[in-house]
Amino acid sequence: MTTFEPEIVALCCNWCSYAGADLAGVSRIQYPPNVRILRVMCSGRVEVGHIIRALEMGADGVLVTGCHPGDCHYISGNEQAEKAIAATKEILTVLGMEDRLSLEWISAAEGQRFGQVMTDFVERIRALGPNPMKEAKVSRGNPGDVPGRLEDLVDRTGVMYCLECGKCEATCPITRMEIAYSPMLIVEEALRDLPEELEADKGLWNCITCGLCSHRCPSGVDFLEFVRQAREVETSSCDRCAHGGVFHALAGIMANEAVSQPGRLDWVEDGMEVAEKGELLYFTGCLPYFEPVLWDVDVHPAGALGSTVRVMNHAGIVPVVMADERCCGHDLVWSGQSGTAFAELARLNVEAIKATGARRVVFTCPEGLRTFAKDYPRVLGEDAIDFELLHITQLFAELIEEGRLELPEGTDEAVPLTIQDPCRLGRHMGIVDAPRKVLDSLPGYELREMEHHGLNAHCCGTSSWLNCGTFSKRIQVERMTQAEDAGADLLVTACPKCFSHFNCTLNEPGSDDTPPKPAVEIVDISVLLSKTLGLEGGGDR
Amino acid sequence: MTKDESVLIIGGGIAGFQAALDLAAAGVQVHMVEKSPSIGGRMAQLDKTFPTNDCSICILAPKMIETYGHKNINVRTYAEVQKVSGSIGDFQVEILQKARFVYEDKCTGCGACMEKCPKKVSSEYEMGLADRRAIYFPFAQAVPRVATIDKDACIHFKTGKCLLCVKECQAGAIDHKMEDEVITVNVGAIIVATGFDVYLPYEMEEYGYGRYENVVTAMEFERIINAAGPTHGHMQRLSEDKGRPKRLAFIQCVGARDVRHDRPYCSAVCCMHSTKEAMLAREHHSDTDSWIFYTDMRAFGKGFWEYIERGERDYGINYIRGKPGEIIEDPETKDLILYYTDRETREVRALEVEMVILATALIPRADAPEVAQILGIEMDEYNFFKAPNVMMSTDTTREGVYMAGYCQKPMDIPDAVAQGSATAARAMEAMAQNPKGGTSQKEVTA
Amino acid sequence: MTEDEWEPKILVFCCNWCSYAGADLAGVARLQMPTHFRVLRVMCSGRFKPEYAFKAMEQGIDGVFVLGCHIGDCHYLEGNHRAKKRFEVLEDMMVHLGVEPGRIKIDWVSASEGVRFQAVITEFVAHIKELGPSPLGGGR
Amino acid sequence: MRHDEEPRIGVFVCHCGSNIGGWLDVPAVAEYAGTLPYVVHSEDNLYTCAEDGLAAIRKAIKEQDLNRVIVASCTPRTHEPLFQATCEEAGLNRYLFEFVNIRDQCSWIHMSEWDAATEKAKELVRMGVAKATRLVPLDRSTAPVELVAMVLGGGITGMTAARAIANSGFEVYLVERRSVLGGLLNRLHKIWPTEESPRQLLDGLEADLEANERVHILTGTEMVDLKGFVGNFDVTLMPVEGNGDGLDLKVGTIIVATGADEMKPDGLYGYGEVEGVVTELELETMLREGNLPEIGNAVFIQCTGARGQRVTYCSRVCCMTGIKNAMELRELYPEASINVLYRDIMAYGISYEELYQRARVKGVGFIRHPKEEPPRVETGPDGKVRVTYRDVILGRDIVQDVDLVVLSTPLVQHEDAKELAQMLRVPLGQDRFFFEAHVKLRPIDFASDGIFLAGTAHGPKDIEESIVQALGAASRSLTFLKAGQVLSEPIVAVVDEDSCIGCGNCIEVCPYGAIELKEGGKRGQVAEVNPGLCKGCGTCPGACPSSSIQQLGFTDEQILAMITALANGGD
Repeated sequence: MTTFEPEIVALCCNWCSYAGADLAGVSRIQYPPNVRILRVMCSGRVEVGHIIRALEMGADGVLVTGCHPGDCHYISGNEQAEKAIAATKEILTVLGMEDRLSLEWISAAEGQRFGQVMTDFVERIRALGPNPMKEAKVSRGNPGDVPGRLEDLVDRTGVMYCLECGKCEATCPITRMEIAYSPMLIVEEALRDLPEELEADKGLWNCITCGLCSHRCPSGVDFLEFVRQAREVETSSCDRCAHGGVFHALAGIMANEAVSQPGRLDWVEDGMEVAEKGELLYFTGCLPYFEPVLWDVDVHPAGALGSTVRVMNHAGIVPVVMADERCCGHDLVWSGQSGTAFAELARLNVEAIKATGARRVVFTCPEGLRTFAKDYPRVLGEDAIDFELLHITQLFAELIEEGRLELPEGTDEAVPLTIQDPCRLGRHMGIVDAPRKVLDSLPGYELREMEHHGLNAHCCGTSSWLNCGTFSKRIQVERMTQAEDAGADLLVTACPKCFSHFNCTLNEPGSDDTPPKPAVEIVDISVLLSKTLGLEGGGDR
Repeated sequence: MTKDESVLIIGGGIAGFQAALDLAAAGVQVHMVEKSPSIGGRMAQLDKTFPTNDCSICILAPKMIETYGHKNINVRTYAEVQKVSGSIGDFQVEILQKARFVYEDKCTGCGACMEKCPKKVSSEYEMGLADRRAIYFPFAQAVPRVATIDKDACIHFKTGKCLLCVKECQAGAIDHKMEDEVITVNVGAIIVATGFDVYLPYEMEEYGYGRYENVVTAMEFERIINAAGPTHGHMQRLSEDKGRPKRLAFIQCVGARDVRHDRPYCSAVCCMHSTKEAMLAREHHSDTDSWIFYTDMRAFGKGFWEYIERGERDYGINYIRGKPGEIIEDPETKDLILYYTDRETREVRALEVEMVILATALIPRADAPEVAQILGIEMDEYNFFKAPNVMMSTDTTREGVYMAGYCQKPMDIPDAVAQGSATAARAMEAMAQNPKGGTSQKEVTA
Repeated sequence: MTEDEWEPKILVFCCNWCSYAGADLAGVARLQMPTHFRVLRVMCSGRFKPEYAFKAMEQGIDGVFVLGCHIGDCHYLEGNHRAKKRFEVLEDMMVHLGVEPGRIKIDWVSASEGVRFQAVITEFVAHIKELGPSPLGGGR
Repeated sequence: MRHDEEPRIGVFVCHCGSNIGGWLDVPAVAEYAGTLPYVVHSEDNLYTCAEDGLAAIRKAIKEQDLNRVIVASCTPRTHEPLFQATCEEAGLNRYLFEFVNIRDQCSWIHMSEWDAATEKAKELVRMGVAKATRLVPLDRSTAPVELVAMVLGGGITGMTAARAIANSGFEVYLVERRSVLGGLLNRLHKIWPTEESPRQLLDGLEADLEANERVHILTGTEMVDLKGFVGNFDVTLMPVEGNGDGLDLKVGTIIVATGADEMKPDGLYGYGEVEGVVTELELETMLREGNLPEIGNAVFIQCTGARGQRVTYCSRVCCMTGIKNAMELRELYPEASINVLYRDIMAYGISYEELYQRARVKGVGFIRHPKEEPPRVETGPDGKVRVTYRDVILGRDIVQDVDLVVLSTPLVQHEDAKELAQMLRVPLGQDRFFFEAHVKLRPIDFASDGIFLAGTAHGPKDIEESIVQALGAASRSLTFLKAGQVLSEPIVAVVDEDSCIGCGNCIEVCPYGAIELKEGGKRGQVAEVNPGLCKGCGTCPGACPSSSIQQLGFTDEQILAMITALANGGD
């Protein structure tokens, strides 16, 4: 048996701890050679994503060091670092890896302390044993099974049918904000066989794959497949990922069978009834990871988890929830990073579901639903999914129709609300009626449709954690303004991503010059239903 | 020349007229069967025709009257073919003469009955933009000018009461007890010329047809600018304001060249009719501006490209290559905002107009499958009647049955007229080669 | 009638097959032109007789224009040749009577020349306007 | 006879929807008509030509005892037969009808001059009334039709037309200038969409023609003279080469199917200057003969010379020709890059759109350029052709060195078409193609009876469309051949023997030899018109010094009455 030599990444701030490391060197202070120092100007620079990605890549431990509280060269960077590390710890707790991360304060004068901290951390990690990711057999990146020739891509996705009518350009919500992107242009680059231009074209990465252009394209060009595959041809990096690529890294981690998630079900509260086996399974997706990842934008979509279970319980359903549920892999699919990881995620999830005996799988997140319905069969075979897939709104609609949810009497004054059709639910899956059935049956509310709704809905502006930018924000503001124009007080979402992106924009601190935000409140459909049923205990969120 | 040559023509539109008049002039007996109460077909609904801007009804009406009045042509309106047996040279055809509840020989066409009729229904001829009564002429220039009672709408057939029309009719022409009749004719050849329907793009939500009042189809616009139309030729909007639209946008290929709606084909006439309509709008009011949004400007016929250039030069039509992504209505003004890409700057632009005219696909008649079944002929995947030999496009898959006009494939009026004549030639050839009752290729001398 | 109010009155003979058809085509094409002319349809420009011009002008018509098929295109083989020959004689006589050149004119417009019809008519009307009332008109 | 009675004229003024009524005051014209001498009835109608308008005419004739009818509406060229027939139905001789054109020649050409147009319409009606007052009833006569047809042009169109006529039981002469039948198809490689060789199509047709004894094929022959009218044409044919004997034929109808040529684009896109630049037909010849060079890449340039470059029109078939040949090259050289540079792809209808889609699937590239930025072609390095063109979507120029540039040029009328047109007395259009009687409703007729038009002589069209027109023209011919007789218009010349001086001037000017001198009259000789030969041009009255010869329907009296009405009425 070979001895385990941990690999440690130490992120050191320039002014205190990196100087401390130098001092340690000058002072010839000995510490284990397992540490690789990565200098940043301030510990505040360290993001959740950096740490998760380091662990995904097989680092056995990550040590973040900064100036002592009150000493930060940049006044309060280390306070930020403290929050980020706390959030990261939350994520790592779910993964059972919280001990592999540590935050320490080391001043420029503390050469001795630097050596000690390093030695202690190395030993601590040595005791923990190797990061299960070290032996990872799968990885995300450019998948081997996608031929790299644009010509093949053109053939596979039918883009040669493009007649250059320009309807896609005139339809695309991004083109309307930002001329840098044109669906027709990226198709032309592929048709003319110009891979370098396609790769360099920001458009390929700006596309939010909302599918509105495909929906309207008279030539039947499958832009969604084209963009998905073109991204896989063109890249394997995650440079353009939002939030430091943390979700993509998490997907990479979860693709490895050896990784378990001991904290996966920590969200289950007392009084909620869940099971390990049963007829109906609730696939929670990445919701348990949302809160810590989005700590910095003050967005809290995870309430949907509890609300969903409460409503199910209220209807007499005890859902299966899986402790070893994996990321669905959606974000890898749409960022050109399927690698071998995606197929593995699919396999693990489907096997785990089959082990529960579930015949119906319910999703809060339309991305998960779409991925199971359309992308798993691609990698697992057409018959791999032999259980029913449904969106939570479909289940709710069914329960309401069957009279299994008793809704209270309505009041005279109805609160006007409107619904955001998530692109993955509406155009990708063709589900537009279910959320409306739910909302129509809610007493005290009145549904007012936005101009763009159903299959013509505008997207929330970001997808696959890939293209957060100015146009995303503008799309979000415009979409919320449309809701306001429709006379709605509430904008109901049926997707945790839509919920997060809208709230993110609403929560931006901005400045005095920032135009006023649309006056709508974003509410998750499960939470709204749960509240209406009186199941939320009067608490916030 | 054999004196007993006769031909059945199904469809009383321009293609059918041409076939009928050629055959009749050549001494052939023609039975023309038209489903609706009047002959005339689609051309009777058009305002003008491209590329000459000839008035459509003006050039059509003489043909209608000549056809109806010709001694060798027996026109049956409000009738349908319901069974065909036999073979080339000797077909037996059963025609269902639907009861029109008005005697053709007694009705003077005075129209008094329809002034009194209390029941209003949407007029097919006016593309639903106006009402007609339960007893009606489909349009003012109808041939024959004989009233017809729409049984489905007539109050008497529902309640047994009313009969106001009977009271009003001085000619005593109305009889609610009339019954359908079946007539059998023998013919040597059959020509089918049943024309087309207009695709109504309700499902293409992005263009708001059916949702926005001022988004209309080209055929509706033809009626709106027609002097005999529902607005008496005043170009006006369908929204409550009834305002005169000064800015018009035309969108080409709506539901055509569109695989998403299973219609990849090009309707062949729309680039031209949109240009025509934009010209006519300018002629109605010289301060009208038009934009035509297209994919390929298909001005391929004789004098067509010159027509487009005239549209641009003399009528100030703005031709914009690019399909709008969507239309949004301003709920206050009922104006319409189109989003399209400007080809020069490659920016998405918004254009505000007061009316949008959709050049929607022209499609086979809804009852084409039934007609095909009755005639024993095949259709293509879109329900156009099929020519087994592409180089003989007037021939169907059944010997002795020929076809002309839009029921076969997209084409314009002159092509339909040429096909009308061509089917007449094929029918004459067929009858010469297969004299009635003959099974062999017997010679017929002139 | 004062000079200001004078509007010319012009008679145009058109042959049925070419120039009358060309005139129709101009109409169908909505080619706009002055209103001062009146078309008199004859089957062939060969039907035109010089007497008609005299008769017209003596009664106050200000200009006479004969339009036929282009030379070589005559539906009746050579009616337009005849017309042209007669016209040359007529022109000579008119000169003797003091009628300005161009007040009577012969030209050719084919069935496909709507634009040409518009052009020759517009030009002819303008020319007559320039010449003023016919000297044969007897002060109409 | 009723014409001897005092005229009772009815005037019907048509709004023609808004075609007339929108541009001048129709009710005012009708009211004015009512004030004219002998007018006892006047009314205005929305559409006088529609059934209700015609009913109004019939009713007025009966109730008002009209003996003259005037319709002021559109043009006699399309509507006169209709109104004449209506008068006949009501018991009035059809020649007691007079037409006044206030639409094509008034409302439509004076759209911004309401008052002047109204005034003009009134005057035109006044002239019409003046003539109508002097109308007399006339009778039509019939003449037999020579039961033989002649087809000029032995391409696919002419061959198809000839077969249809022969199959229907009539003799037909198929006259072709070249030594072989088949026309332009002889020069094609494959025809779409059957992808068969044009020979297959032609061979079947030729076999049918040769097997039919009613078909007389005259190749290497051309028409040198034509006389006569519908039903009785006298044709003189001569061999093109040598001094062989001519052939005189009598035929009843004629079909013009003389086809078209491919434009040679000298000076465009390096044609004739740069090696490796060819036309579509030249490429088809290379394909047919199998002597194409190795091709790594090629560019097709659509609309070469068309749509404003040399000719004004779109030639309808060149897009499909280019696409067909581009696909052929892709098939022969699967690795080759084949790009089609176009302005608009004219893939109209079903099968062409399908072909266009197929070409895209096969990997043919399509690059659109605006009219203002045509491609540039020059001699490139290594014996290649350098093509520079704009890709509007990429927004930049692309420079490509290619092995072959194929120019899609329009079909154009034959150089010598004018001669034929003059011989036939039929017009050519501005685009130099034969000009049909009516663009919409008479696409294969000429204004002259008995002569018909089919195929690319009428304008660019594909094989299938040419065949349709060929069959159509056959049908139009058959209307005369099967009827066996034609009705002749009675607007012929008549002689007043009392005043005829027998000078013979009329005989000299008559192009038809319809007038002869016979014994009689005051000078011993008088002119006599053979109404069967007279075609009604009215040239003879102009030559008559004693005004003794008149043209019925266009008498001096009638014409002078119109002139007087114009000059003196009203003001």
